[in-house]
Amino acid sequence: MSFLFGGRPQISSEQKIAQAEAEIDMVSDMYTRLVQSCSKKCIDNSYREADLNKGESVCLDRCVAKFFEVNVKVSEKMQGEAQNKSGGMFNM
Amino acid sequence: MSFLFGGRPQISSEQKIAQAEAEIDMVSDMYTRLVQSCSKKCIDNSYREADLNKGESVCLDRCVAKFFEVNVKVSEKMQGEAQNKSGGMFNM
Amino acid sequence: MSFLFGGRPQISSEQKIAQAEAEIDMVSDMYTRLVQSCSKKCIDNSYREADLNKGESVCLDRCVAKFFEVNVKVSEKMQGEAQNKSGGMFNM
Amino acid sequence: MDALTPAEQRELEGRMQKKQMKEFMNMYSNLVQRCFDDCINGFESKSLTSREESCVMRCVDKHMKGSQRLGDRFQEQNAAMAASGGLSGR
Amino acid sequence: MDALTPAEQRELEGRMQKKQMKEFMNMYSNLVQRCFDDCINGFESKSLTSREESCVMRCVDKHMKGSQRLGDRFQEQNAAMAASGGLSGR
Amino acid sequence: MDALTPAEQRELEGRMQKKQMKEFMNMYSNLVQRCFDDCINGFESKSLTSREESCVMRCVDKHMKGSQRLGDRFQEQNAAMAASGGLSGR
Repeated sequence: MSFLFGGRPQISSEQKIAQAEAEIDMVSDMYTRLVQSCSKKCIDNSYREADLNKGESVCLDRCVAKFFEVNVKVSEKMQGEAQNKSGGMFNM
Repeated sequence: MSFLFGGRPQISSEQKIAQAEAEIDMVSDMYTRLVQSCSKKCIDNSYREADLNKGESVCLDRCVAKFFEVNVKVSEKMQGEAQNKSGGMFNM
Repeated sequence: MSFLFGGRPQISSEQKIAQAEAEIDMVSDMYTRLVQSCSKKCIDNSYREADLNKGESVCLDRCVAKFFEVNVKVSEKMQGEAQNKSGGMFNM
Repeated sequence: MDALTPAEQRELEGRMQKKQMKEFMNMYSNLVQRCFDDCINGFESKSLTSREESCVMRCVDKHMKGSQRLGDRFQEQNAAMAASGGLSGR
Repeated sequence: MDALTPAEQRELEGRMQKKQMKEFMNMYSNLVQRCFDDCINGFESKSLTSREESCVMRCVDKHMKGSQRLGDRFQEQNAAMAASGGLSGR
Repeated sequence: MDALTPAEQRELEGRMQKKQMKEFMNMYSNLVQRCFDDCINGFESKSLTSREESCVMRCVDKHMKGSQRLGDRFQEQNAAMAASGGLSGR
């Protein structure tokens, strides 16, 4: 997500670490949300069996792929927006 | 929310900053929750169009007004409670 | 939850405090989740009356007991798993 | 777990104070959001109807009593578990 | 509340910058999750269908416009409330 | 992004350890709450029924296997994306 973290020139050591930390936090947050969303969509909550069945397993695999694809699409779209208007939609 | 942040006498510089920080956090948390609640109540999740339609726009505007009004009512009620009994309901 | 916090030998003062802090955070997080889950399961959200009625009160009491029991079962199960395989399911 | 020295105890209490403030604010915000979500369902006007307002008042009352009760039970269970050496092990 | 001195003001702003970054990332992640949850419902293949993809694009557009609008209204209300001495008291 | 020096790398790892602990605890709590919400639906008594207890056990098992699988796929995708220079840009 270079539009989030990219390109400030001449940054201090503390800033470099904070930036790396922010990227890791972002990835970890994405993983947490992916687990929430994909578990909800793929795992039958009557829990008749302790193992993942074939259907659940395949669903989870595809769910991860689709979640990444959505992430890429949204990221590309927002980079596009950010280039069109400087200023931005998310200022509070 | 003076009942939350009000009136400690003689506070240090660090405490003043922490208090201002807490107020900003509170406002920002309210905004996050308002976005969650009002998006859910007002935005049709079939996404047939990319723009907000008239109905959604009006709903969002009124939703903000009502959210603030609820916030004020709850705050007033809790200030009232806090004055009646010292001690309080939220101690864990 | 000794499997989470237990047994590192020779720890520094900062580590001791951080460990105590982590235990308190864990208990406090559990309480927050218990309030969410038990309120949802036991409190009628039409709010026809301001007081808890008899049914709601009894439900809340039993809900706390069951929530603790689930917590114990899950904790025991995970301690068992952790002993069987070293390594673990939650590495990311 | 090893017991904390008095100095460590004081340090821990200092850290806890900030958290309690945060938790109180979080509970307050939860209450606002919960009662808004449950009681407000029409957006024909920008003011609360009297029906919505009284729903909010009862909602706040009921949930404050509910968390009071849950907190009491929680502490009892927690104390019982600590006494029996339960989750925190040993 | 007492006014902050310029030095305190600068310290506060420094702390706020980190939070703004976090909030932006949180909003971004919310948007991804929300549009994924609302638009993706079949798992017959591992790629998005064109129908799902255009749903996601419209979802992002609509929610960005929505939060823009909510943010504007929120600031107006907040300013009005501060002017009338509302929630923050005094 | 610029590469970190070994000293910066160590500092980063230190900060990450605390977070991993937090994340593990968060995942644990999520599991407790999720299985409680899905398996416990009657409050006629204050003890778990045997039916509820075995539901909880299967629930924990299934979700641990689920997050294991999701974690594996996530890392594969993440590695593939890093290799192709994907989201983290350049």
